Amino acid sequence: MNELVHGALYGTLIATAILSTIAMGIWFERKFAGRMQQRLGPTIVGPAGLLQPFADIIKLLQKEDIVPRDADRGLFDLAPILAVVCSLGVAAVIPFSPSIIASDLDVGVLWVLGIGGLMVIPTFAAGWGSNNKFALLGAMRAIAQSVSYGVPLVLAVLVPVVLSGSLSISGIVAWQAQHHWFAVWPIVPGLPAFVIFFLAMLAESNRIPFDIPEAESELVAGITTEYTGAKFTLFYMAEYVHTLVGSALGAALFFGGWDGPFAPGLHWMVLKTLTLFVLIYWVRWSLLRFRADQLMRLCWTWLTPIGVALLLVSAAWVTFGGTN
Amino acid sequence: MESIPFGLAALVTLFSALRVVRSPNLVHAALWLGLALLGTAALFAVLGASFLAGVQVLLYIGGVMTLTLVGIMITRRHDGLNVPAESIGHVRAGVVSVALFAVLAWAISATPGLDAAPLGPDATTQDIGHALVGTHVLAFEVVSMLLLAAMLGAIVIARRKDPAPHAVTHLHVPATAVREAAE
Amino acid sequence: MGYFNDTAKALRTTMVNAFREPVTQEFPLVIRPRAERFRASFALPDDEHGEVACIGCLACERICPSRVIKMKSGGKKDSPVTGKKRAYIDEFVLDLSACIGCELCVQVCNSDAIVMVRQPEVPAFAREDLVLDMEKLRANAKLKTASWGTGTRLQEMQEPPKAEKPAVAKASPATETAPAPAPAKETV
Amino acid sequence: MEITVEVQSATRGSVDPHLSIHAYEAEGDLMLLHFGPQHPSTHGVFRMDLHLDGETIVKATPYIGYLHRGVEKLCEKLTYVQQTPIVDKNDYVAPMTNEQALNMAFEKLLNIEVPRRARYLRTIFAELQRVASHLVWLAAQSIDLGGALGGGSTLFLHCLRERELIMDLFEEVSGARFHYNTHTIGGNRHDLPDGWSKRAQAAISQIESRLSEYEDLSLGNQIFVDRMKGVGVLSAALALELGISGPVLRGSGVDHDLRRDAPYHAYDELEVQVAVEQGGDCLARAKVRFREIRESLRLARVAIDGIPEGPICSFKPTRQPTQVKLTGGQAYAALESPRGELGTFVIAGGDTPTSPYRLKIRAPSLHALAAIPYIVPGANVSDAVAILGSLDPIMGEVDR
Repeated sequence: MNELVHGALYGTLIATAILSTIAMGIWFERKFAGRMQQRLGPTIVGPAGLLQPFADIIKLLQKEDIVPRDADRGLFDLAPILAVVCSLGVAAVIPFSPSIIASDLDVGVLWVLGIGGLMVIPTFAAGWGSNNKFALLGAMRAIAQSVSYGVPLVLAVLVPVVLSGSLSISGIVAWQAQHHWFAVWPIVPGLPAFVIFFLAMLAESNRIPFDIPEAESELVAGITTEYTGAKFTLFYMAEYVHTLVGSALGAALFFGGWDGPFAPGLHWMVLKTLTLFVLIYWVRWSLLRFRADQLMRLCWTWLTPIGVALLLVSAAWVTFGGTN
Repeated sequence: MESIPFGLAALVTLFSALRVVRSPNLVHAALWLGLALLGTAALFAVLGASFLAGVQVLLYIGGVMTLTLVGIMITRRHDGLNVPAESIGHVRAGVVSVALFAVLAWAISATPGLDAAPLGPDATTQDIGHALVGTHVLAFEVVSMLLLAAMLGAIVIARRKDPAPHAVTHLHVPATAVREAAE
Repeated sequence: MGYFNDTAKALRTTMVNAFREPVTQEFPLVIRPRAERFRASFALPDDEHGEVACIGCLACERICPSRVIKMKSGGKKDSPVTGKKRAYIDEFVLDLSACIGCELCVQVCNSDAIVMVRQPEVPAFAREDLVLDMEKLRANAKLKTASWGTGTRLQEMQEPPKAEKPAVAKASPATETAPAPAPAKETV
Repeated sequence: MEITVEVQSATRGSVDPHLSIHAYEAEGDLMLLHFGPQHPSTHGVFRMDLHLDGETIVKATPYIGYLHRGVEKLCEKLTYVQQTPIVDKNDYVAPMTNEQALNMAFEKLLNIEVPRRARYLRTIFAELQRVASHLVWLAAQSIDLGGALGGGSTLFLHCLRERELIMDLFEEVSGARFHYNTHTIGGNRHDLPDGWSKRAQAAISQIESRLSEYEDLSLGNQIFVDRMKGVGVLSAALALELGISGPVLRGSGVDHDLRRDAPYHAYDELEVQVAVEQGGDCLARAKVRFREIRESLRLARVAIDGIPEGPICSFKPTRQPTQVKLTGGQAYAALESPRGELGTFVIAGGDTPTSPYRLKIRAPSLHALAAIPYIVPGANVSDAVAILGSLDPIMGEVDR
């Protein structure tokens, strides 16, 4: 019972922290993108446009909730909620400090991959339920992409699992705190594995250059074409949560999570997470988009074989005693 | 106390499994299947087999159900939402199901050693690992060879260049085609 | 590998731009300097005696490609200021909502009586608000900065060379008036 | 005028548009996707009906006319001097060249020689306008490839930032930022203000210095190249048959440019290096436009340095709508607009001597769009967007 209370308390705390971070993250992204495009970004609402995300949210919530006449009402309504649940659910097993973790699952890595894999369902439900051809094409792309990139994602995540010999994320972080960060040493399976993880994570969270399912220049808005108001807000939120949680996962698995000198663990974790978060948006506003078949080719001909090789290298590393 | 979550998970699983076979829409059936599988995973988790629960979600929902959805989408005509999935022979299917359940229930209850002490929740993952590369190493390796072969096949297919499409001279457009294009 | 190189290049480029000064301005709060010849709305300026300069010759009404000018000639009267006889207008209406801003009405005006101004009209809620009548047009002449172009100047600038007199393109007002940078803040 | 044709071997997207669809059942096999007229990347209001097999397009039917405003008919009612501001709105990305093409036809009809200074001004305006127009193409193309919420919009805004410099230059001359109405029969209406040449040179230098940044984000980027290479291959023979001109034609390997082959303005005094690329795919068209930006900047620079003194108009300035009266005759004049051969054919006479009997505008975008049924099938939806972007159609000009 004690565990349940702990989980509920920290779960609420972490979810609140994540949601408020993405509110500020949206402001930061808009400002950052503006500067990269030599624009000012938001300036009007609040000092330096700081209140812009809240204005956005209020505006979105005020909008009329339009449901297409021939939509599959159940799926259409379910999809945005599921999207937020799935993307927030991943955060449950991520340790933000040795003690700040909602549920220190023994098989945390499996939880992350499983719940992350569940994101297919809301995507499909939205694409199918909208009864819109653009949304349907988006859903088809999203599912193909999600299934494909699941493979390199699993392979990349297995590298720290093998190296540390633990399926629990806090166990992996603790191991790194004792020895070394996986992105730094052993450099050969570690750093490439992080790169593959990063790319697969971009693909799973539909960020440029892998935002094929949304692809607003081709599919209008992909799966979210028919969504308005609050439901659209939920999708929008889920995307950002997915990105932020993915960054946190990358920080925990490859960069030692809360491990770092001079400062409390939480600070380090937040710093590392936000660095990856910014990197994602930097990439997003700098690159163009792949085509669906190029995306698949990249996944199957490069990332997957390299992932298998990295897994073998890390197994060999462990077998021949490289870890100690 | 222990049985409340178990009962809930079992109820959800049963209900959604029923919906899988009774749903008139194939897409709904596939999504109910996802919920049934999730319920099964929850059952595993309640029983302390967290590794199995994780694998269940990862493989069956992330893999099998997704592929089912892909299958539906690329094989059926999707010009609307309704993908009919009418089931036939309700009575016969019901009889077979009940009979199967009876046989399974009898078989399980007749199996000796069910009242052994349950494993600790933390032990299972390690136990499975040891069992896989210890006792069952041959089966494990055979299966992994199979999966490796499947993956290599996928890579080979992905690497294959598009067959060169036949060159068509399209300088001459037949008049019928122009009419058709105009329509 | 090419992808990583090129991504690095793209990331560098965007970061370089992130540290440049933004080129955009907050439009309603800051108005960029507008060129000397910038043309937006219209005005009916007065002549040197303080009377409306328009003599109602209908040239602008006839040239307008979108026919947005409607005017009524007032006939010849004695001027109350100078006492001399001159022509007047009774009505002058310009429908800005259909105007294409081609400046032809300014071009054909021999008495420099219609000019364009450098501040646009404020956005309106109804089409009628964009119809400029005599009052608004004369008020514009006082409130807003006139654009460089007037009928005389525009016609002089493109006058072809006379056979006996060589071209005087250099002496045209276009080159006389240096395009002084307009004030950064203007009223809209 | 010599045209060299190198027939390309068709590699991709060469499925016959009108035959391939018969391989499918009428019902059920194909998905019909209405691509436009309300779609983010149809470059205006343009509609393609795409028949999809999965995501592969097996048939594409373009539909135009959503932006039809009856400009040609309007020109029959307006007098000659009133038409310049009307045609400004046709190709709304390159208004200068519209005015020039129209007035060139009238000058030919009236047999008027344009003064040398005006010809130089027109050359400078045309070249700067070409740069601005190609920048808009790059901006739109990158939005098509990269999305409005990504790297595409970064490149988009960078391009518009440099285009703004050119618009400022035009604003100083004509007073307007877009619909200039700065040309007239026999020459120009506005002379250059003081110090314009220096500011123009500075702007050109600035644009030149930023071109490498564009390349980092587009042509020098593997993703951009992957998206464009081998997509939408247009053979030289088909391009010629469809009457395609401009960068699209030159991207198919045909060395044809009116600036060099039929000089107008001051091009006979300038050495024009025509950019030709082989391949006929989107990448070749992109390369052509990139090279043309550099060449146009160079030409504008040379022309600005060589502006002669003199009058800017050889015809009497516009004082009344009826000052051109013609009872007969016809003329066709064409120039190389950023999109290809932009021509105006005018027949004088008819009911009123002050307005033409018939005026026909030959818009290059219309011909480029004619390639869509041939080069889009075989591609997928993402490619269709890239192909449409690389044809660079302006619907105002297509529908008129």
